[in-house]
Amino acid sequence: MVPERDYRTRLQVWLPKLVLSPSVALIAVFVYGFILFTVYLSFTDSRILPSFGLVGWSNYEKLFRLSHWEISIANLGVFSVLYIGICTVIGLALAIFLDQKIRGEGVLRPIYLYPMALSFIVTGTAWKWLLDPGIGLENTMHDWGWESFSFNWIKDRDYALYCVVLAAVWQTSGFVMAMFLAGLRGIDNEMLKAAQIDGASNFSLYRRIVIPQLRPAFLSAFVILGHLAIKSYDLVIALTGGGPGRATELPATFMYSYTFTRNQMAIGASSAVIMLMTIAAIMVPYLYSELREQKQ
Amino acid sequence: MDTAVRTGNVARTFIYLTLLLFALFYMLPLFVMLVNSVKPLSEITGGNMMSFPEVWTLDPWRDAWSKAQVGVQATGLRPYFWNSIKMVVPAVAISTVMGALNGYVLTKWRFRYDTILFGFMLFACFIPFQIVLIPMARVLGLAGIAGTTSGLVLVHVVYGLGFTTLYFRNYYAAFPTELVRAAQIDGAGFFRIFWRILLPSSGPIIVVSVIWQFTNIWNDFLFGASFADFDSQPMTVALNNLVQSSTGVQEYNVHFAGAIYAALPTLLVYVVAGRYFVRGLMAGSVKG
Amino acid sequence: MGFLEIRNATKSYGSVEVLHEIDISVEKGEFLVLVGPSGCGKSTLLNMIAGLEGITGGEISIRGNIMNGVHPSRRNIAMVFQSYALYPNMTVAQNITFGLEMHGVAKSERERALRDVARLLQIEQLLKRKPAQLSGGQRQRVAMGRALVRDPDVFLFDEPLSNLDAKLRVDMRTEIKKLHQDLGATIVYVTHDQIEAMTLSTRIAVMNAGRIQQLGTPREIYDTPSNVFVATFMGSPSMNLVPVTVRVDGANVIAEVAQREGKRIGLKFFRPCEALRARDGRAVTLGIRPEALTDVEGADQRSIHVERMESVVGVAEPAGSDTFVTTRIGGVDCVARMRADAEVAPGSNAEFALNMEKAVAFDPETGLRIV
Amino acid sequence: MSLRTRTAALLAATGLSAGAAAAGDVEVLHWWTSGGEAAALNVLKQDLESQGIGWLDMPVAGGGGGNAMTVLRARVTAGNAPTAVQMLGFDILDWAREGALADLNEIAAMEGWDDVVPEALQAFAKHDGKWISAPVNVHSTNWVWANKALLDQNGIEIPTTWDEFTTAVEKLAAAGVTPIAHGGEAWQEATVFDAIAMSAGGPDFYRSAFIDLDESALGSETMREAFDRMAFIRGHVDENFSGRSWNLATAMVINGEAAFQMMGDWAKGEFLNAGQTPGEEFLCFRFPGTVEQVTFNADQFAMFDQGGAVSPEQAALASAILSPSFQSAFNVVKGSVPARTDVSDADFDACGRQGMKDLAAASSSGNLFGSMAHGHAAPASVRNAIYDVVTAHFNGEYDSSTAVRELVDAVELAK
Repeated sequence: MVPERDYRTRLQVWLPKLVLSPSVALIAVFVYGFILFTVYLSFTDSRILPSFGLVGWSNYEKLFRLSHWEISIANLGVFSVLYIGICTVIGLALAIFLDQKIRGEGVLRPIYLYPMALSFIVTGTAWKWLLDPGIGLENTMHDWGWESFSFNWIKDRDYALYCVVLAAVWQTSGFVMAMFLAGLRGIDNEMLKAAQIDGASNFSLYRRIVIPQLRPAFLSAFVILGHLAIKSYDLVIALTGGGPGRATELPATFMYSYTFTRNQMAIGASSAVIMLMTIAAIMVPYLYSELREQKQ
Repeated sequence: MDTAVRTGNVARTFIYLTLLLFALFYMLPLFVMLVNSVKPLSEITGGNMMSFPEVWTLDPWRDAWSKAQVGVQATGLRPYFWNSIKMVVPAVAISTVMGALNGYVLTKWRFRYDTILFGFMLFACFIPFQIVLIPMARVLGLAGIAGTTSGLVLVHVVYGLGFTTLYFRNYYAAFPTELVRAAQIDGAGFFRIFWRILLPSSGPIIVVSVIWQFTNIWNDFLFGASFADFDSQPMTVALNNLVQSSTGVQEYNVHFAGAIYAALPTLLVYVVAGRYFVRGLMAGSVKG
Repeated sequence: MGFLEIRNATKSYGSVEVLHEIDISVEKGEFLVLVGPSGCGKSTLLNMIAGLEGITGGEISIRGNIMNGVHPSRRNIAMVFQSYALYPNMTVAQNITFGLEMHGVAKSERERALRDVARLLQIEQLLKRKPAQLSGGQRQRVAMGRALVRDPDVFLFDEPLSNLDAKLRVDMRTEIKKLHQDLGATIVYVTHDQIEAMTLSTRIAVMNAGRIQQLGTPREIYDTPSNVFVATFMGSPSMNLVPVTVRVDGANVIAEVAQREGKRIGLKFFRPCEALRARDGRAVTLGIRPEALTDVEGADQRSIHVERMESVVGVAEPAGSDTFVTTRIGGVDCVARMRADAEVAPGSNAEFALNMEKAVAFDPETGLRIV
Repeated sequence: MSLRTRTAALLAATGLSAGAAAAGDVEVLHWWTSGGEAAALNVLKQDLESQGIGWLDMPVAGGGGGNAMTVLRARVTAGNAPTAVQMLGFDILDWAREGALADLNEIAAMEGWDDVVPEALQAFAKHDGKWISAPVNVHSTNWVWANKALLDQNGIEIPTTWDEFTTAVEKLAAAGVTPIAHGGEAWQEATVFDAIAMSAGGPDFYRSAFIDLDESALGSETMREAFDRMAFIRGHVDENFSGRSWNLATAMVINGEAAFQMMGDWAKGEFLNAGQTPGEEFLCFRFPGTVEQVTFNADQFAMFDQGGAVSPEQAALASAILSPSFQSAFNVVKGSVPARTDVSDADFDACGRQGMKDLAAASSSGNLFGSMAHGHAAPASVRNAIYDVVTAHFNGEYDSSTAVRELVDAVELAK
């Protein structure tokens, strides 16, 4: 005796995929479709608008002959190493400190976090002021009687990039702190007690026991910071506009300016393709290892 | 939660000092904005950036809200504020709901290649927005929603999906699958299980998702400027118009007041929901 | 045809078959326990009965209706999970009646059913609480209540007691048994605990590596395990397995055990059957339960066939009611179960009584029981 | 060729007529959001409204119109182009080449634009013999603004040659005055460079280097001289110049913190706002060595094709923009001069009158050139390539010889 076809079971089998499919379709078109479109553009002679005459690799050849692009890449190297490094160190230190049963944690935490809530369109002017030697910190210190205080990095070709790093760290280090804090709170307290009974000092306790266990938080932080570094655009525009000279150009500002202000859309597209490849080179191995691990 | 680590008095003093120092560092730009938004312009151009006003005034705040010149007419930021709200609320709601459903499917209704599919969706988080501008404009045009709030909502939903799916997937991965099975035996279907069983327990991760999406969408300038019409321009575009005007006297106090207006909703969200944020991160995004 | 019938059921994940041709027939009112080590496929089989996992081959029927592809909620089953799977956002009452609500049972009806079940399980005072406010035992009761209220054809239990502490586990075990006796329900119960299996079941299916090793009453399983796996898995401490050589001695068949310094002891088999005779001169594995190896005074007085032997006492572990003693027989460590006041000193020679009536023999190559 | 038609087909297919503005309205994309400019634009708005045409305002400020151009790109691609867009120089021609702009010939012929708009300006307002945009104003960029009191104190006359200028600057520096106020942004440096190249090599050199993009002119000894002069300027600005916006540099001249600023005529508005009068507190004069030349840029409103014919609203807007009354009213506020040469100078101040006179003279003597720095000499790609080199040199990255080499290379890559 075979029961009638159970439509409900069949529906339940298809429903999950049905629910997922709009998202997958949207992402397929709006992310991957557009990436393909960009790759295609990078082989065309597009200038002010997309056009479809193929020109082979010449845009890439031009791109790598531009000293502007070289500077952007070199800047990105310095910027991302410093930005990721400093954010991680500050984030971790603040998280560890905040995890010591600090009075007023509830007040401090939102103070550390709030910069993430603001865009540089909002804080750009304030940052410009702070960094400007004529109005900002330097001037304030002089007013307060510290005449020899000097902070004019933003005006200096060799140091302006560090100002960009400073503002970027200001914006995200609190968020990194939150991730590490979440990781710390997830560690088994009994293990810490055991380590202390074993005679570990606080320093070695953190170095040998705690920090190694924060690996997932480290990975998440690296990925988030890494892609933020590559995408960094608005803070450069807000702080320096790429200057002094071209000292703070980054690939994202390069791409925008070639695509939209210089009417060389095809070269902009080829720089975008290089950026995407860089992001993929960071992300794909990470995603692969993470997802594999979860699957076991 | 109680920590097993013990620290001495010297160390604690050092810790408190460091924490306070950093709090000052983080507060500095906001302080500059606040203090200068309540000064008359003359005090700003002549005086110290850090000093408190000699004459307190709320005029800049009033001007920024309803009188400042952001276009041909001196409307202030008020109309744009509502444009932003009209865009942000549906975009956050839709992307959160879709992310939640995606996370639910990817963890509780697993199928072949689901992990690969998730990786595929996750990559959406990392695309630089500048490159999608032109093709997106074309698609919006073809769909007939160019220059409308619905178009903006669509754009923000699409590029938020990767993040919301990530958050909910990680959160639901830790949610006991047995509950879903029990509910299945009890006779609840796909949506009923989601609605009655998972959703009521999703508070912390909803907070994370909403905070994340709200701040990102509210703060977006590029999409707002490119895909909005005269009647749907969001707050950030208006603020940019206010601050970036290149000629004439720069009314810095009005600029700062305007900037704080633009920051207020996101600040509010962070301060109100901030303590659930770490909890939500704990539950979701950073577990291995 | 049985009330719950599993015919030739197989389960594969991709190309890997994890369950091989399972055949079980359960009668109405039976209490079947699926027992086995973790990874043996017992939970998978239970999920297949529930409909939570698909069936790759064969069929499963309940009350004569084939259930392949039928949604779990339409099989008229109820399930109690290891973690109890109580919905954290609902009160106890809501948890219990959720299934009825999903099946469109009227509110008044639901409330009546809730009252009955709450009274039966004595959880009336807990109905307004949330699961987080309950103790482990209380949660267990609520989980059972959720199953009972549905009045299903078959109850499925997935290791329901493994999250409880030892004492509570014993209490709940008794209660489940009592419920079964009172309600006469048909139950399929998964556990890895052989004592639970023995105490609760009317029949046991011992599983290993995706196959049923033996299906039978607890007594059959315990006394005549069909192979070495069942013999060692069921019973605690587990059965002693001693390598012996068969020697036919006229009407008798003797198991020859090698002791120290080349000394050999002969133990007479209780049932000198043909299968043993055919193995004259070959090695077999002798299976002796600890309670069949005792001090002489403690030997089963009703047994008509007790052999005596001397051996050196290794370790003595007093366990209150008994004392467990290890000794070396045939080159392997064996556990003997002695009376609590048996006088044994480690290192000394002691006399052991071996109840050959309860001894079994296995083929050392195939592991299958000979007698 | 074929791809151009294909792009045009794409634009046509996206249905440019599907603009959001309802009939009877004009949607105007512009970046004039500051008080004075917006107020001036409001004149235009009211003019149109009196004709029953609504004005839908779409301001996008920032980046000297850069943000607005990005928005325009998205809007056009979406098939949702604004009716009128504020634009500069080569951008207009680029869009015309894409076939996106409406033909204004009818109204132009009716109102006789050909006769009143200077030829050099028409080059940017017409494409293939068709009027495609309505010029609002002409800015001239080779001005120097000076603090009169500082010059008087140091006994300095208005310099008319480069040598006189260097002498004056060094005199000021010796007196402890910051000689030159400068804002360190690429376009500001390029604005200075425009004037210096003109003064170093004369109009022919300027044309062959920046308009014809002739390689030998770009790589010439004269160009090296121009970079050397830039280095001289760099040596006489204060240390805080980098990233400063132009109006803050102007404020330095107003407040007597610096003596000179090289900037276009829009700087005048700042002086006027500060209550100063030309000839009394401040002076305006052509960059030394370019007294007869005018380099210009012109703001225009390009009309986007709304499906074939130009709409009556667009015609009305164009007509209103070119009306003498608006031209006068707007330019008095903005500091620029009218885009047509027949406007009365009655409402203008001394600097404005001089500007109008200079423009007319330069136009008739062939000395009116599009400004490279403001996108009226070469397309955006080339302009920005030149920016890169000029700003890198100004900030000490290159010496003058390297800069010349890089300039040739950069222009070649951007062509």
